[in-house]
Order: sequence, then C-alpha cells, then structure tokens
Amino acid sequence: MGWMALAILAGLLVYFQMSISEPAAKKRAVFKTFIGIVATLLLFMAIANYKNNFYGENRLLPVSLVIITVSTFVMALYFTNLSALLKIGGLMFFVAAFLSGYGNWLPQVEGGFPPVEEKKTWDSMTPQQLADEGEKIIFGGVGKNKEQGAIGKGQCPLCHAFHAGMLGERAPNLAGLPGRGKERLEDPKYSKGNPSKREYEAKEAFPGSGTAENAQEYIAESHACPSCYVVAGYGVKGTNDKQSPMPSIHKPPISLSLPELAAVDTWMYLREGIDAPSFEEIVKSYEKFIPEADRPKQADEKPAGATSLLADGSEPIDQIFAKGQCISCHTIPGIPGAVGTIGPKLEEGTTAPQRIKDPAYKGTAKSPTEYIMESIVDPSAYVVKPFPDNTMPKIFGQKLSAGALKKIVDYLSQVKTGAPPPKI
Amino acid sequence: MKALMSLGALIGVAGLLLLGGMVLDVVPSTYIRLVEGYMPIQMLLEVACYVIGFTGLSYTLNAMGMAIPRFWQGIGFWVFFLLYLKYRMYPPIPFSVRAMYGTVSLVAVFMWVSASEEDWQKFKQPIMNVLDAQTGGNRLLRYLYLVLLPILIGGFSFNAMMPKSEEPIELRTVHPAPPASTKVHGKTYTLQTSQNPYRVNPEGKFDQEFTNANIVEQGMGRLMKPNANPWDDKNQGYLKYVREGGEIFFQNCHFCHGDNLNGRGLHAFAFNPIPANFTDPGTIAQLQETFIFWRVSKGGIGLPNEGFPWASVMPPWEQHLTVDEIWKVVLFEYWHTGYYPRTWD
Amino acid sequence: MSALNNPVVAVIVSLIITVSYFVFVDHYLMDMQGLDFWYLFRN
Amino acid sequence: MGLLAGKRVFSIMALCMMVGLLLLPIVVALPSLAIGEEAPAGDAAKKDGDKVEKGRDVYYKTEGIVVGAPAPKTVDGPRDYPRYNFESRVLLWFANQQHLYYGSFVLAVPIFCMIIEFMGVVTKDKALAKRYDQLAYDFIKISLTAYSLTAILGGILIFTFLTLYPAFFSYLSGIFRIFRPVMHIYALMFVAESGTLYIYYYGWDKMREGFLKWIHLSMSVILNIIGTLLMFLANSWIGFMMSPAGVDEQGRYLGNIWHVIHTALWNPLNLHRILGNMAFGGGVVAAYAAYKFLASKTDEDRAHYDWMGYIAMALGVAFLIPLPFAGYWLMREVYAYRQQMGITLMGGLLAWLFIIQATMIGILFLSTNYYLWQAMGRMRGAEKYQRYIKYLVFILACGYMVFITPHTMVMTPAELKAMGGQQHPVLGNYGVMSAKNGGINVIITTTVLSFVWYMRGNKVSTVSWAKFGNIFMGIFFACAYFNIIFLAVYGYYIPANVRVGLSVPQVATTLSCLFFMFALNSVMMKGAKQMGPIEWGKISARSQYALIMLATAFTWMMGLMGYIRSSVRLFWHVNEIMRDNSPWAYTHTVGFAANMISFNVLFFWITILFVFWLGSLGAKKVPVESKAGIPGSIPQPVASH
Repeated sequence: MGWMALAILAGLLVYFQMSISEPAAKKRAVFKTFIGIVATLLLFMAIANYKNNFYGENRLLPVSLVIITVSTFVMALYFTNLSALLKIGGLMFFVAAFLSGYGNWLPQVEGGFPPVEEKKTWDSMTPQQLADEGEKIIFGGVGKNKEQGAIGKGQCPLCHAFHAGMLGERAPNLAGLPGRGKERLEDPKYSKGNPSKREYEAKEAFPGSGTAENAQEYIAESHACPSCYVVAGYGVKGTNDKQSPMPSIHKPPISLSLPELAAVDTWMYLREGIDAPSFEEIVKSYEKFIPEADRPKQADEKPAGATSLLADGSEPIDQIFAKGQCISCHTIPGIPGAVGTIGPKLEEGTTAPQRIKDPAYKGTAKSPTEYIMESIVDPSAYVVKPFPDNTMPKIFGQKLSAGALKKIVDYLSQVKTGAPPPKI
Repeated sequence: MKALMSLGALIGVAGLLLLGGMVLDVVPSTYIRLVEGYMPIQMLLEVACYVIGFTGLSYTLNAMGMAIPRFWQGIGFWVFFLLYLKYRMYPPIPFSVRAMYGTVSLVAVFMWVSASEEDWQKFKQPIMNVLDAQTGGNRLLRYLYLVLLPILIGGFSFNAMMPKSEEPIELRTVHPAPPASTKVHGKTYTLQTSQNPYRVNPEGKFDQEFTNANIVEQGMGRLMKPNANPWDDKNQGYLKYVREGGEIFFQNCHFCHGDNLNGRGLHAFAFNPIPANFTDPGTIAQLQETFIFWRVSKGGIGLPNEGFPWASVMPPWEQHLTVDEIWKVVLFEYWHTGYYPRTWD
Repeated sequence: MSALNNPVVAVIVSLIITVSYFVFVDHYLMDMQGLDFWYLFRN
Repeated sequence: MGLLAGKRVFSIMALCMMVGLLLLPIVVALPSLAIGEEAPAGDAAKKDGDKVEKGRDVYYKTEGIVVGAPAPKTVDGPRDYPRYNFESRVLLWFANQQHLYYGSFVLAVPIFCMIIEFMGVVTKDKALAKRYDQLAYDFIKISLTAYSLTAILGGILIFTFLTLYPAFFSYLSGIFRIFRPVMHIYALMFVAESGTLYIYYYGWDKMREGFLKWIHLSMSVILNIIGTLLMFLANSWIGFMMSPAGVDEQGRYLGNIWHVIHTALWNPLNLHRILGNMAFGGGVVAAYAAYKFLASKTDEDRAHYDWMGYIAMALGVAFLIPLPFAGYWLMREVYAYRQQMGITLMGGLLAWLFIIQATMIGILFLSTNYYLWQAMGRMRGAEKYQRYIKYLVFILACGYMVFITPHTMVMTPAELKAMGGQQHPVLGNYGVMSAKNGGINVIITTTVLSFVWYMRGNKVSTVSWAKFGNIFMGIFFACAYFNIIFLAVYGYYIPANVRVGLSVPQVATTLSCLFFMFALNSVMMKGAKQMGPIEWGKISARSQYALIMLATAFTWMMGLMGYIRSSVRLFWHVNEIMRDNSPWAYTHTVGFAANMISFNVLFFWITILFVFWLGSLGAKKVPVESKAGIPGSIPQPVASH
C-alpha cells in the first residue's frame, strides 16, 4: 500500500513536470511533491514502526508518533492551504507522543495472570488425574489413603474402611467394591429391575429412577440413596437393616458434586487396577439417581473450606455435630437428624458422672467434662457396653478445633436423661 | 522600592554564590540544613527566595543598564533550577524525579517567556537573529548548528539504542494491595473486617478510642503518657498486651527494625532496601492494622506478584509466632510510634 | 468612604474579615470530621 | 395571526409529544416492572411446598428469590472467547473507547446548546443574543453528524461484545434485558433522544421568536434530560461490573432491578461522568473553534471563532474545576466498597497511571491558565497584570511539581542507597495525599486568580470602594493560599485516617475563592470604565494551540481514566462474581496502555476532524449564498485553485 501512495506521488511528480509549463509554478509543484514524498516516506516508516512494536511496552513506539509530528510540521511549512490542519494534527501527535513516551518511560509493571482458580476442569482430566482428585476428596490428599485418620471432604473414612483386613464396623469395607457390585445386583433382596418389591425404607432414589443395571450404577445408587439397599448387618440398629446410617452423599453437609463423585469412583476402580468407566459414563450413572434439582452446584472452593478441619468451632453446635458426622452414629437429643444407633445415645449430663464411677473405667478423667472430652479424643479409654471397641474414629482430636470440641463438650454435658434438651 | 529590590538582588547574589559553592563542592550540601519535618515546605520557600532574589537582581541590573536579555534569563533560570535540584538537595534525588521536575520547570519557563506577546518577541529575537543570519557571527553560528545538531541527535539516538549494562531500576511498591483475606494458622482473616483482639478497653471490648488515648505522645517527643506505662506490672488489659508485644518485638523484630522502630536495627544496613521505618508517617500510620497483620504473618515471600521485585527479607512470622503474638506485636508497634491504625470510616 | 479608601484601614479590615472567615469555615468543617486546629496539642 | 396561532399550537404539540416520548419508556416499563415483581412470587406460590431457592444480595445483603442463572464459569476456548488473530480485549477496548468519546461529545454538546441558547434568550443585547443563538445552532450542527456516528459505533460495540465475549455478554444482558426491561427502556430512550434531537434541530428556524423560543428552549431541556438518563442507564452497567449488587454470590439475579442499577459506585460515576463529559465537550468545541481560527483568512471569521473558542473553553473549564472533587468522591466510595480495590488503584498496580493522571490534570490547568494569559493580549489595559504572570507561573509550577511527585520513586539501587531508604526525606513528603491536595488546590486557586485578572483585564472599577475591594481581593487570595498550604502542612502531624478530613476545608477554601471572588469581581466591574474593547481575533496563535492542547489532553485523560476504572477489576468480568478466564486476563503494562490510549485519541481526533470537515461542507455554501444576496456587500473575488 505504501508503494502505491509513493507511486502516485511519483506519478504526480512526472505529471507536473510534463503539464505545467510555467517554470516557477513547475518548480513549486515539483518541490511540493518532493516534500510530499519525503513526508510519505516518514509516515510509512512511522506506521511500520508502530505496527512492529505494537505489543509490548516499547519505547520505540512513541518515536513513530514523533516522526509523524515532524512530517506534519514539515508539510505544514510547505502546504500553506492545509497548514492549520497539519499543524493542529502535528500538535496532537506531539501531545500523544509525549504522553505515550511518558507512559513508557515510567517503570513497567504487568499485572500478571490471576492466581489459578481452584476450579477443576473435570471432563478434560485423564483417569489418573481424576483418581488423584478422588483420593483428595476421600482422604484429603494424594497418597494419603494408607494414613491412619486421613480424611477429606467426602468424610468417607469416618465409617468405611478401604483396605482389605481393616475393620469395618459401621460400614462395609470398600476394598474390592467394583467387583462386588455385580454380586450385589444379583442379590434377590436387591430385586433388580423391580424396585417396588424392595423391603427397604427407600424403594427408589427418586420416583421413577429405577434400579441399577450394572456395577457402576450400583455404586452410584448406593451413594445417592443409601437406604435403597442395605448390606446385611450394616443397617441402623433396630431397623432390621431396613435403613442405612449413611447420609446421601450429594446432600448437605457433604454435598459432593457429580464430577467429584465421579472422581471418587474413578479412584476406587483405579486402585484395584481396573479400568474405570469414562468420566461421562460415571456422571451419567449418577444422573440416573440424582434428580436435576438435587445436584449440588459446583461450589467454589472457598479459601475457608480448604482447612483440613471438619469444623473450626465458628459454626453453631448442630452444624458441628453434622460436620463431624457424629449424627450418623449417635443419637443426640436436641440435634436434628442425630438418630444414629451405632454408638451410645449421648446424654452425658446423666451418664458421664456414672461412667467415671464405673469400676471398669480406666481413664484419667476426674469430671464429667473431662470425661466427655476424653471420650471424643480417645474413644477407647472407656467403651460403653454393649458397643464394640474401635468403632469410633480416633481422629476427632485432630479434626475438630479446640473451639468445636469445647462447644461439643458444653452441649453434651447439659444433655440429661429425661430432661428437655438444651437450647442450641 | 529601590531599596527593596536591592535587598532582593543581594539575596539573589548570595543564593547564587551558595549554590555555586555547592556545585563546586566547596560548600557541603548540608551547610544549610533542611530541617526534618519542615523540609518540604522549606525547599519551596527556598526556591521562592531565589525567585525573589532573581527579580531584585534583574531589576537592579536593569537600573544599572546591564539588563540580561530575556532569552538568557529564561535559559539561566532553567539551568539554575536543574543545578539546584542536583546539588542543593540532600540526600540526592533520583534521576527520574529530577527529570520530571526539569520538564515541568522547562514548561514553566516557556510559559513565562511567552506569556505576553512582547516578552515572546524579546525571547525569540536571538533565535530569529541566528536563523536570519544577518551578521557574520550569526551566519557562522547557523552553520555550526546545521552541522552540530544532526551530530547531536545522532549521538543521542546512538546512545539510546546502544545496549547498555546498567543497574535495573528499583521499583518497589511499598504498600502492595493486600488480599481480601489471609489464612494464618488455619484460620481465615478478612482484612477488611478483622480486628486486633488485644485492642481492648478495660471491659474487654474492642475500643479504638480508648487505646488511642494510651499510646505514646505524637509529634517529635514521643514520650510515654504518665498514666499509661505498660511496664507497670499492675496494668492489665491493653497495656499488658502492649508489654507482651514489646517483649516479642525485642526478641524477634528489633534486630532489623531497630530499638526505636525506625528501621535502623543492628542488621538493618545489611539489607537493601533497609527495613521499614515505623516512625515514618508513610508506613504503618497509613495502613490498617490487618494489613500489618497480613504483612507480618506472610513476610516477604507472601507478597502478591503484581509488583515485582519483592526486595524484602521479612520472614513469614506465622512460622515462628502464634497469631496472638503477631497481634500483640502489631499492637506494640502502634503504641510505640504513637500512630493510630488507619480506619476507613 | 474615605476611611475605606485609606489603604491601611482597608488592609486591616480585610485581614480581619478574611482571617475570621477562613478560621470559621475551617473550624466548622474540621469540627464535622472530629478535628480542630488544636488537635495536635490536645493529643 | 392565524398562522402564528397555528404555529404556536403546533409547537406546543411538539413539546407535548416530546414529554410523551420521555414518559413513554417509564410508562412502558411500569407494567413490566410490576409483572416482574409478581412473576417470581407467583412461581413461588405455585411450587409452594417445593424449595424456593433464596440468595443473599452480595451488596445489599437482602434476601431474594433466585430468578437468574448463575454467572457462567468461562473456560479459555473458542466457545467462550472466540478470537481473531488479534487480542480481543484490545479490539473491545478500541470499540468501547470510540463509542464513549462520541457518546460523551454528543451528550455534552446539547447541554452547551441549552446553556448558550438560554444566555441568548435572557441577554438584553440584541446583537449578542443573535450571536449566542447562532453559536448554539453551530454547536448542534456539529453534534448531529457525530450523533449518527455514535449510534453506528454503539452497534459496532455490541457486535464486538457478541462476537468476542459471548458468554460474558449473554450473562450481562441476561440480567439487564431478559428479566427486566432495562434494555427496552434504553432502546426507547435512544429513539426518544434521536427524535427530540431532530425536532430540536429542524425546529430552530421555525421557533425563533418570543414564546416559541421558550418552547424551543424547553425542548432542549427535555433533550438533555433524556440524554442524561440514557447515560445513567449505561453507567449502571459499568457500576454493576465494578461493584455488583442485586445478585447473589454466584451471580444469580435476585429480582430487584433497582439494586442491580443502583450499585455502590453508580452515583459517583454518574456525577463524575456528567462533569467529565461537559469538560470534554467544551474541549472538543474549543478545538474546533481553534482549528477554524487558525484556518480562517478574514478578520471577521477570526473574531467569531476566537469568541467561540473562548466560550467553549470557559464552559469546559467551569466543569473541569469541580471534576477533581467528584473524582475524590468516587475514590472514597471505591475505598468504602473495597479497600483492596482502592489500594490497587492508588498505591498498587495502577498507581503509576495515577502519576500520569496527575500530570494530565496539571497540563489541563496549565493550558487553561496559559490561554487566559494569552487572551489578555486582545484587550487594552491588561498589561498591568501581564507583568505579574511570572509569579503565577512560579506558583503553578510549584503546585504542579508537588502534585506529580510519585510516592514510590523510580531509582537504581545506587540511588536508593544514596538516599538511605525508600522514602526521600524531603520529596517523600510530597508523595502523600496531604501535600498533593495542597498542590492541586493551589493550582485551582491560581486558575481562579487568572480568571479574575482576565475578567477585569480591560476594565477599571468605578465603584466608590474600589480600592478597598482590590485590597480585599488581594488579601483574600493571600489568605486562601496560606490556608491551603497551612492545612497541607498540618496534615503531616495528624494520623492518616483523620488527615483525610483536612481536604474538606482545603476544598472549601478553593471554592470560596471561586464563588466569592467571581461575585465580588462582577459587582466591582459593574459599570466599570473600559480601557478599550475586547478585540476579538487579536489573540496569538499560541493561545489556540493551548486550546488544542487542552482538548487533546482531555481526550487522553478520559481514555486513561476509563482504562484505570476498567482495569481495576483486574481479572474479573464482574467483580468477584464472574472471572475473566481469557488469555487476556492480565493487566497491561503502563507503556502499552499509554500507547493504546494514544492510538485511540488520535483515531478519535482524525475522525472528528473529518466530521468537522463534513459539517463545513454543508455550511460553506449557505453563507456564501446569503452573503452574495446581501445588497451592498463588497463582491468578493472567488478564491479558486
């Protein structure tokens, strides 16, 4: 394009040479075209410079503005009929050049990219990445699955054991789960394909969801609707295995989202050395059992939520019980949803003084509050009959903040048999 | 009037002599001290004195028939100001700031000489003379310029383009934008709303007014208030926390930040830049208490990346102190310097 | 009228008016912010 | 008679129609607003037992029923961020900036027209009235071409948004359009604005006299009300992006449109923008006049354009003076909204841009002063003031230097060591707000002083207390300077949070100077003896360049401030609601921003010069013809090339 403009000017030069006969006028016209050519050259130099240096803070960039300024002023000298316009333009270019130059002269700081958002792009992960995420959800970190007491957002290890030979009092050991899923489907009690025949508390995850057709769907169903099928011996005590103590995992307080659940499942497969179904398949299996409205939104990872504590003590007491999952095993008067029967009913205002006096008591507590604290932090110090030892996790000392523990002790010490529960 | 002008001329001559002495390094720049605390206005007043002096000088010279042409007056004043900035000011001013001031004063000189048409003509006259080249001397000058200017411009361009190895400029944002919240020892603190738990009145409630009344005196003296002595064992509450903060400060912080909290501690001069001077009204006095809390907890490595280079060796104190200790140290720093933490309401 | 046009009187009168005006305005506006001229000395 | 009456009826009808146009959007909006209020409630009632999701407003903290979709989480890819072989953000920046330039010009000029027309109507001097009227007409003519350009640019802007940031735009328009009729109101307002503008323009000649003129004037009032409301609505977008309200944490709309519009920063933005637009409009018109002045060949033209430039400049500066205070309010609201945002602006990442901004403000006031001093050259008797200009220059320069001193100085480590600390013991004190407030107030007060000198340039007061008045003025100014500087120094001795309060008396001092001194001056100059007439057109060319400087600098500053305001969101599309996940989420360097702003400014000026040229094409023929038609006028040789 630049060449074209120059060619036109050169053509004009020749044309003036030919057409204008009067020597003075001719000379003037030629001179003007010559100036025009010089100015055009400068202009294109400036534009080329501008283009080359557009990105990046470049101190050369304002130079092109200066070149334009110079060329306009030069032109203004000779093209008198346009001189006002050219001079004004020149001044504007000069002002712009000055300010641009000033901006470039100042130290350059680039904002840098924002901190990487803790948002995971689930669907583009490799199965191994997905499994790592799953391990984080279950145990709180990659490679932590063998650690005693490691626990993540999903809070699964509170009840489930994950390794062969480990104790699973409250919930089935999940080792070998992918293979076992198939067997369970064959169980007549599961009554595959005919949910209305089921004798459990919940017949279906939601009306019309049907039953699982394959192992993955079985896992999904048992996450979404634990009481749809209860493994024998793991039901809530006194319900004859009709009802499961497990909370629906997609509902508060745990609220795992579908991709998170998929990550958890992927880990379960991969650690057994089995190829996991694809991410989409797993999500689909969950979509079968969790209605649209109940699916938790992909919650933002709040910085506060990143703590490894189950509860930091700032929550109200009922939430502490919920977050600590106490409610799935214990019945606690006054706490909604706390109807568990795996552990003793917590009426410590009455029972704690009695237990300290129990000759079988080997603990160190001298007062009811000390006893309650001890039984949370060190559950094996005294085991209430007829409940078995080693059922209650021994990790609450690490997983609850001092504030939360204090709140729990305060509350429990006020619960007395026969008396109305204390106010929350 | 004449006497006044003569006096002005005298001031002008004296000032010029003094400046000349400073330029030639005969008189040290600190010969007339810039008084701490009053310095900024003193500098302006000094320049104003010079201007008055020059006016008187110009008037007197005019009366004596030795008037300096406007052209040289303008240039002379500009040169004077550049020299003033370079040689009078102590400690030396960084080049960048001098460049800014130089540009402004150049513009000011231009505005001065071209304010009225008459002045402008007078100013332009020497330039026009050279351009018109009516006399032999002017013609010579013009040719000289014709040769010299391109060489000069070429030289400047060469200089500008030549790759150089020079010290990189230091740009340090002293108070970077803090994060909205920070997590220390597993607890999240929202900087906007958190409060120092030890800034309390005798009833144990957060109370800015009460604690403000108990800090050391503001101003130059920085004396302890007689009824607010933290080292009195009888004192409880706020003053006790100040004492505890002081103990922590002198166990951990004073090596760098100095026993007067002025950033001139034992190790301070091993660092460049030297540690923050809390007695400066531009540091903690300008900031919220939570900002200090964040800065102390996270140290130099916890600074956001928006402003490089983070030339700060401040350790992340959360690895060594508890949250309570950090709050107490912050409390002590404010108490000792006599500043109040900034609040936004 | 001649009294007003006496420079000395004029200077004195205007000084009084102006200074009192500024002191008044400053005082009022600073008072609104919980400040006053003697803030420094009081604290 | 009948014709006149008919005309009157017709014009009243036109006025009514315009009022109707103005009310129309509101009327249209009312039922839909009402429906909007009911709709979610009705849904809720229908679901009844179902869980109604409630959300908490991020700003107003009120509970509301969730009606909207959450802010989309974008991912970098062609779906959310389609791109060409260019940085999308830069394209959008360009489109936005050009639209804003033209938009503010188009909004500002009718306000000028209103003011000038009003001045023409109330002035008693017939000749002057005619000149004012002609001037207003000239103004509106310029803005007419610019108006259509604005509309085109707006279209381009929306197109750019749609193609380059579809996810973001659909979220925003979801809040602003689908659920609430804001967009409709906006569109209707735009139509109303166009209609009014055209009636206003074409009715000019028909409604020249008496009562009709008043109707015409009130039309301009309506025109400006519509325009301002239009701008307020547009501002609510920006306000929402900076300080969202009316949505919950996930960006779901909660059903209260007033909350969405009336965000924390909406009102300060509105005020700041109105003032900014006016100053900007004044600058552009002044530059136009300067261009015509420099290009004109006859003394007559020169006189006219000199006068026009002066009026435009005076109007522009009248709005420029309160602008820093409006900016101060905006800044305070930003701090109140998010301290973090405020620090990013003033002390963090964007602090250097504020140094440039300080430079620009200084340039604006310096050029204004310079113009006024030059303008004294066109009146006899102003020489007595010209001698003292050098002292004003000195004061201005001192104020300016204090004002631009950066808080964090750029230096090499050697310089740092030599200085013995981060803060320079002398200059470091200029870097803080207290000194800067003093600096800018000194500059503004000096500008006021220049104005006073200019206004009394060719006059000698004849009131009996003239001497007293002069002395009083002198002393008042002296005390004002003293007071400002005293407060600036005093600010060092009191704590930072209290110190902020000192700027209020400083500002009050400056404003007192402005109002009292102008008032006193005009009283003193009533019936003053003239040393000679103002010789319009006899002004130096330098003054016109000062006007152009003013205009260019103002354009640049507008670009800069827009950039600052926009980039303070850092990597958020909608602050803390919707993240920017595009590859351009980082903040540019100062240098790149400066280059980009320069480019925008130059592009705007090249196009607006083109617009001026277009306007002159139409205008040229008319005066030539009419001139030729005037009997007795000297036939001019037709200039030909």
